[in-house]
Amino acid sequence: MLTRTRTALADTATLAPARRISGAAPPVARQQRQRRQQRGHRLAHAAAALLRRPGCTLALVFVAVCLCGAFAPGLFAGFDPNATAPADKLQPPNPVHWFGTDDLGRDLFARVVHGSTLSLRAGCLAVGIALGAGLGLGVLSGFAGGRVDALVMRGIDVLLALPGFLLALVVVTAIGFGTVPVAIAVGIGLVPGFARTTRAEVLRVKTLPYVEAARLGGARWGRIVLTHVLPNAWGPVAVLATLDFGSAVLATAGLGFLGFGAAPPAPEWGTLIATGRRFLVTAPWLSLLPGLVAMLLVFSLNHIARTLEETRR
Amino acid sequence: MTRYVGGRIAQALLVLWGAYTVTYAILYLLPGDPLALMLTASGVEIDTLSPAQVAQARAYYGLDQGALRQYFALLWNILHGDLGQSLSRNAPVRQLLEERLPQTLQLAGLAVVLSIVGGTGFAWFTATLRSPRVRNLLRRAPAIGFSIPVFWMGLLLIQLFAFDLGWLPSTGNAGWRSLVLPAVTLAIPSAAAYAQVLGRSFHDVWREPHIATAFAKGLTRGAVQRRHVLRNAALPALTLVGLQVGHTVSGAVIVETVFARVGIGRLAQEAVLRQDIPVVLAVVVISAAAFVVVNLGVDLLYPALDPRVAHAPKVT
Amino acid sequence: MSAVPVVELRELRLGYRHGHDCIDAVRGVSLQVRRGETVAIVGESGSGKSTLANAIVGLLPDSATIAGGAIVVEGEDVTRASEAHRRRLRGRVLGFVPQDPHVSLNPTMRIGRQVGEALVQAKGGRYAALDADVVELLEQVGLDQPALRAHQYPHELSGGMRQRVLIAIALAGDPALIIADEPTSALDVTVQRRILDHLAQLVAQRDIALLIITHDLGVAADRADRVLVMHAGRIVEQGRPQDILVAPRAPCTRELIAATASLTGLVRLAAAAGTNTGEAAFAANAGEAGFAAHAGERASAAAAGLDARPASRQHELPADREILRVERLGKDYALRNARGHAQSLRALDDLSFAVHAGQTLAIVGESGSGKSTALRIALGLERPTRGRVFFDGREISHLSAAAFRPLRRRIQLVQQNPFAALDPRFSVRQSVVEPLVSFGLQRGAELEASARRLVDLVHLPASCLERLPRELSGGQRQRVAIARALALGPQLLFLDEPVSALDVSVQARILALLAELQRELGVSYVLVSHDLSVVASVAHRVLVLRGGVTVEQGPIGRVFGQPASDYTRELLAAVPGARQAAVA
Amino acid sequence: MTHAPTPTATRRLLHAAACLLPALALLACSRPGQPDASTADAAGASANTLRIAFHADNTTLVSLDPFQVYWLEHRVILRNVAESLTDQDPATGRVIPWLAKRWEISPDALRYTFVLRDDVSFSNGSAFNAQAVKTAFDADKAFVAAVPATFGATYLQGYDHAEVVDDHTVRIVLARPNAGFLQATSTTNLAILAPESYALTPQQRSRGAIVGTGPFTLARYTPEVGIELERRKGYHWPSGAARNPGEAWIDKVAVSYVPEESVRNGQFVAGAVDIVWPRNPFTDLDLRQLKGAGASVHSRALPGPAANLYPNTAAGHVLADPRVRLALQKAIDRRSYATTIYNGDFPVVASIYDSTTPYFKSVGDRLAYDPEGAARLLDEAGWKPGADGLRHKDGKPLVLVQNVAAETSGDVLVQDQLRKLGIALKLNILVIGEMTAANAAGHYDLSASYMTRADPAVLQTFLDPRFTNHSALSTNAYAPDTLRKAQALFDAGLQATDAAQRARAYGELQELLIAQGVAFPVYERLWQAATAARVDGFTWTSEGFALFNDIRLKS
Repeated sequence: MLTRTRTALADTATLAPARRISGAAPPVARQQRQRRQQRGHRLAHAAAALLRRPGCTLALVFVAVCLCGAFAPGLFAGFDPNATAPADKLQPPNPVHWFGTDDLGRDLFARVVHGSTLSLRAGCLAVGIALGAGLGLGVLSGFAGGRVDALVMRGIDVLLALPGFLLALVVVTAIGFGTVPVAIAVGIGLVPGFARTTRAEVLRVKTLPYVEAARLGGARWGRIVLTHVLPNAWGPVAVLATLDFGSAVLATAGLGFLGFGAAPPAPEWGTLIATGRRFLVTAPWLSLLPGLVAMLLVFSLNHIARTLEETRR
Repeated sequence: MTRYVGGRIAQALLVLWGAYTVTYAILYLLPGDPLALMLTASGVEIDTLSPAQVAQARAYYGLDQGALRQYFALLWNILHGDLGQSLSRNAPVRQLLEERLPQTLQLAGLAVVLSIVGGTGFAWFTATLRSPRVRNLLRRAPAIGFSIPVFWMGLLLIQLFAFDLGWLPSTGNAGWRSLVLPAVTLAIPSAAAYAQVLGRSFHDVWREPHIATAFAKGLTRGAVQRRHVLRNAALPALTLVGLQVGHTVSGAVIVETVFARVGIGRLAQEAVLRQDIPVVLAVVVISAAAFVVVNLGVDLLYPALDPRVAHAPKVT
Repeated sequence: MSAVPVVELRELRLGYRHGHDCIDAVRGVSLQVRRGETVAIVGESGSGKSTLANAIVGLLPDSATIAGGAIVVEGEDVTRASEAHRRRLRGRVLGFVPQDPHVSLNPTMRIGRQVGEALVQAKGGRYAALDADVVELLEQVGLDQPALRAHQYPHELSGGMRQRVLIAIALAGDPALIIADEPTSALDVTVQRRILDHLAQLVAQRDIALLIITHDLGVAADRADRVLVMHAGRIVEQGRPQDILVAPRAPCTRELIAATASLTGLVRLAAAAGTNTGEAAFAANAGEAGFAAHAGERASAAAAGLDARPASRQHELPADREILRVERLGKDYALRNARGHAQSLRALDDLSFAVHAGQTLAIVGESGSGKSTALRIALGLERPTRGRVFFDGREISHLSAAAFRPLRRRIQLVQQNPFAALDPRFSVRQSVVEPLVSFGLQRGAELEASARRLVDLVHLPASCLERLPRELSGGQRQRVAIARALALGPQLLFLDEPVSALDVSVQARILALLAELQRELGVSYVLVSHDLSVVASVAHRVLVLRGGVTVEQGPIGRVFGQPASDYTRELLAAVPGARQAAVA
Repeated sequence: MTHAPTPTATRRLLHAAACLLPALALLACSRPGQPDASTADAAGASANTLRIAFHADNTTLVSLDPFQVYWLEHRVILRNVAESLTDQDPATGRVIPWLAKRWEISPDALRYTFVLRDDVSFSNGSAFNAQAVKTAFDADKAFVAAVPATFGATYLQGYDHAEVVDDHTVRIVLARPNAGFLQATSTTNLAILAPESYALTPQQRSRGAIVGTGPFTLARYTPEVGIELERRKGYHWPSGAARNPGEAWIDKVAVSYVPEESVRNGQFVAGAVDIVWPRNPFTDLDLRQLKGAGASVHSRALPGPAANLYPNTAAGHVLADPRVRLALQKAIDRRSYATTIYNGDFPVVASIYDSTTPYFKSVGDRLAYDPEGAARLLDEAGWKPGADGLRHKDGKPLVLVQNVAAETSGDVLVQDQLRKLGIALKLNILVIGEMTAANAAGHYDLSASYMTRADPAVLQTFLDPRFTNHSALSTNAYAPDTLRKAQALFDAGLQATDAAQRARAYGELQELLIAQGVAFPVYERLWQAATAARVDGFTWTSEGFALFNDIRLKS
């Protein structure tokens, strides 16, 4: 009886016990199709959940418009953002110039739309940097634990202790003005947030039973990180990325406001608000409209992030 | 308990020293020679001076030591309270800070109080609301708070309250009336953050099983909120207080520029432009110290609020 | 029995609103509970019993609406009463004991204040003797050193003690009726028995009505004067426990009884013990009772066709080859208490046992007995402080992780909580074949075939290969976990409380599957559990563990037939339903 | 915990929220209604206090030590606290007596003997005599030795020592001739402080520890916040340029720094400020707002070079080619600049100097806007227009680099004007330290600089390599032969004894520098102040400052 169990064990992998399986193994192609169908169904369901909420769709539409404006400004703005027309300077918003004109007669709406290219690119770059560094540090300290974890965490505390904006000022003056240096400076400021969120998620997922089961199933740590830990940890990180994209746009505008933005005549949002503030009493739309657009974009991003977080929880 | 406190203090000092080193490293990397800057400050280009004159001027401003020696010299002085001489302001950094720190402390202090009161009040009001629809609507309101660019908010408030309504002065340092608008501007993003975190933790704590036990005792909704929900919900918000210190200092840089208030925020911004290393270093070290102290306070306060954390013996 | 019932439900209909559609949880329930009477409502999860309890106390969530019928408390219709009116009833007339003691107390508030709060609410205001009353109440519910306990925080008390505090809170307002929702399901069996005894005694003293909500028919039968069985929102049967047990009318009641293996298996056990025919009788009968025919699952049809008596459970136990031997195992944990000086907690002391090929050893013990620690040491997840572990003759206790890796193909684990054992983002197919992929044994079509074979081995339809864990039931998920554990064809399988998180009916089918796999594949099991009924239906040998020390060990028939130690006897006695059956 | 609340409550809340939002937005864009109540209250005790709002304090060199200060706003204050040996007639530019009644200059222009007034005293009571003057000049010389780069050094060019002839006669001896020295003695930089002030450290003097003989004493100086002056009793020795012979009519002067234009104008409209005196001229919107509040606007071009751009003609740079320089001269539309950036009646710059500089000669015809001429010159120079709207030569686009500290509307307008002709002006924003380093290393094509002094010789201090130790700006601005001709004309102007000779020399100099494209004037540096209706007697001094003791505040 003993030998029978040994052999039964050894070749179960290949033996197709006649009793249970009916017919030859179905073609792999049908399997693939079924799998895609399943995934498609699930995505559609998730998207429907998101779109059912009115606020969220409005926010999604606004962000989409801004993104289009950023990548194809020509579509929205008829005027050349840098063409000065001293004759019709400082006109209030009117049907021709939707946002009015600035002190050199340039069309403010065109400048805001072209400005969105700079702001969104800065936002993407900043979040990219923060995501890369933060994720790396988070996974390292989450998995390494012990002394490495303490060291990384103290490093993160140092970055948090430094006033983010002042740090950005110092970095920008170190590597020069313009959107890319500003994005790098802002990105550095966002790293602690990502590192801490990722570390918390890694610590949470690392102790879950299915990771222990995978470990017992012979998976090496590398494979566990890629297949189990990161896919399950991306939820809160994605929410934070959306939020931080908004704060990156604001920080870039802040630096632009203080005069560290892109080289003239680039219409960066912070610079627009800064140059407009001289005319706050006489031509308030110069400062207030670009600020309003920035706020709406960041608020929409926040709204989407919160809804994303709710549907995941 | 003392071992825990001692450990935390040691870590705090380590973080403070780290902040000092990182700032000095970045500041030292700034291209452009501070002396050239100093000479332009007094209206003459560096290239018009003979080498002897240049060396003489460099010694006058204390820039002749090597970077590393200057690092330890500055560190040694800071430990002794001497923050060095401002390169561009003809005054010891200590005196500059003593002049300006009260302004910023007033501003930051009022802003922190406003943000905590505002944030908690809003979250509390939203939590006690009965109808779920209105509650959902208001739960998103804090997000507006931190979507608004701080400088834009400042300009909007000046336009509204200083020019249109004329209730408050738009700039200046005189008296509490000039403090109101800047403090509100600085407080809005922090208040929004508190409101959001507190709102979410209220929402979570309301669904905890022990709340059902409290209701089963026959308590009113308000009593449950006060005695059970608030304390448990306050814990996540407490850690946020520590983080907000950094934001307050950063915010001060912008708010002091918009409202033309003389404070260490604006001092730091101009010092960065002037590459006035001692001043920037002093401001960063002070704000890092504030961050470290506040966080230490939060760390030590946490066990008092949450008994579970009171260094219970952990099974290794 | 007073004239007016404390609580009366008349054709009560309740529903939950999700967006537009409304799911009705209770479809027309009528019942009465009078003072001094103990009534039990039994039903599986989702039968609406908890909704009913919450409706009576008025703790329904916002999304719930009362569709029809009436709730009458002490003769007064409160269905549409104002919140203020309902609130005055809570605590004074209706006491409520919540489900899980571990999370039902405010973690940041001292015990004394939480009980005092209930007293203040009932008495209408603070009064001088408040603290004395709190201590007195804590003593009544059976807490030792009540004065000290009053100053402690919930996390400093054991589960049992916290349940007693909740009972004290319910009793504070001297209510007419106490509703206990699954009062002890989260506790160990022995603790459960002591608490229910105490509760019954208090209820009798104060002539209070008691309404117990439970999923365990045994508990209901033991404690209640009247039992109501609920299924899908309706009361399908009600009556005295003995009538229902002996002659169940409703089909789902019969299924509930059959599924409660503890009830039938141990009924025979007690009888055998009574007549002293010893282990042989037990071995013969227990196996058969465990797998009575069940409706539904394809597996059970296969099981019916099975030889009722598992081959390997013949009378004489063959002296088989030892697959696993553990010698004088010990484990100490060094920990630092509040004042900082070192202390060591002895989790395991001098544990020795052996597992024979193709057989099942069960390790039984209550929480804190060290059974999980033993399992983790045998699996190589933790190092023992003393003692050695041999697998197939080779010592494995001090192997490095890398050295242990090849052995993973021969030793595997099935975890306790099916809801967390599978990666939520992996499809069933990916989860099942992951061990094969991790060792790089198979790829492509061969891997595909293995997936289908393993899924079929655990009687799951091939169609569920593409489904995600959240789309499966608890039982199905545990089957996937078992399939994964068998992917590498292990010789030894550790089962850590394999069925404790499942419904009673589902438990039986999983145990049947495990037994069938053992017969078919000859794989040995080490089962760790606190539930004697589960052990009785699967194990060949059993080891009783208490506080890290081996109380008793031997073939199941002897240990359960003639328990050598008092502790084992106490464990056996504490199993719900055993006492009632003895009386019947 | 029970059924949902009544629908009406929710609807009422939503309605309230709905109408709040538009109200907020409306308010944000509404016209300015009531005034802005500023910190200093409008009426009451400060009726006889003159309140001035400047644009900002100097954060680079925080100082009120007359010898070091170059910041215009501070020189206005110092003019009324510390006085100089001589003064300058604002109309003619002639040097007139002040603390020195009369003076003789030796034929070799090396010895200047001043006869001092004997009725003057410092505000701390100590006597004003020859010894005090010698102490002042020697202290200034010592400071230049310590800090060679200080601003006052240019005025003290050539000073050797001073001799006390008698109690009220002092002789100043120069080591080498300096035609501008007499005019220098009229500036605030060579003002005479009490000996006690020179006993203090330069840092203390910078913080405001200065005692002068002026009509006001410095009561308090809080950097970046404000300055307060108080009337000095018994003052009766003003210069010839002043109208009020005796004590000032106003009690106090309160200066505040308000960087925000909109806020500063708002404070003026609210009556919280008497004089709004920004560094940049008013735009027509500002003028409309201020005049609407009853302001009278005073403007005066600041003597010295106009707001010019100086080229880098070194080899390898685009502007080495004279044709490109001339094309650039024609490509800038100075009239559009004046009317767009500032206001309708803003003067158009007509030479390298501002119109108020002594010996100014208009060369406006060479500065006329002539885009076609510029295009023709560029074509001749080989810069052909390319597809991207820019001109190219041997594959390289025509790019001019200008390092700037911050973006200004004026720079951007010029940038766009040049873009219309295919020239790309790259405005490179740099930190000031970096900008100085970049300019010193010659990494620029155009560089802006200016200085204020009511003497044409001021141009030498940054355009004549001999005076500027070969600073990059001075050497790069000239083609070799133009440099020789210019230096000859500079020397002629410096050593000429009579006015006609100086006028001819500086006239030719201006023609040469504009014709050769050594400087590209952009706009006349006008300094404008708006005074409230109650302010009477505001007049400009030669250097563009104001005498506070001539001002009277109507009640």
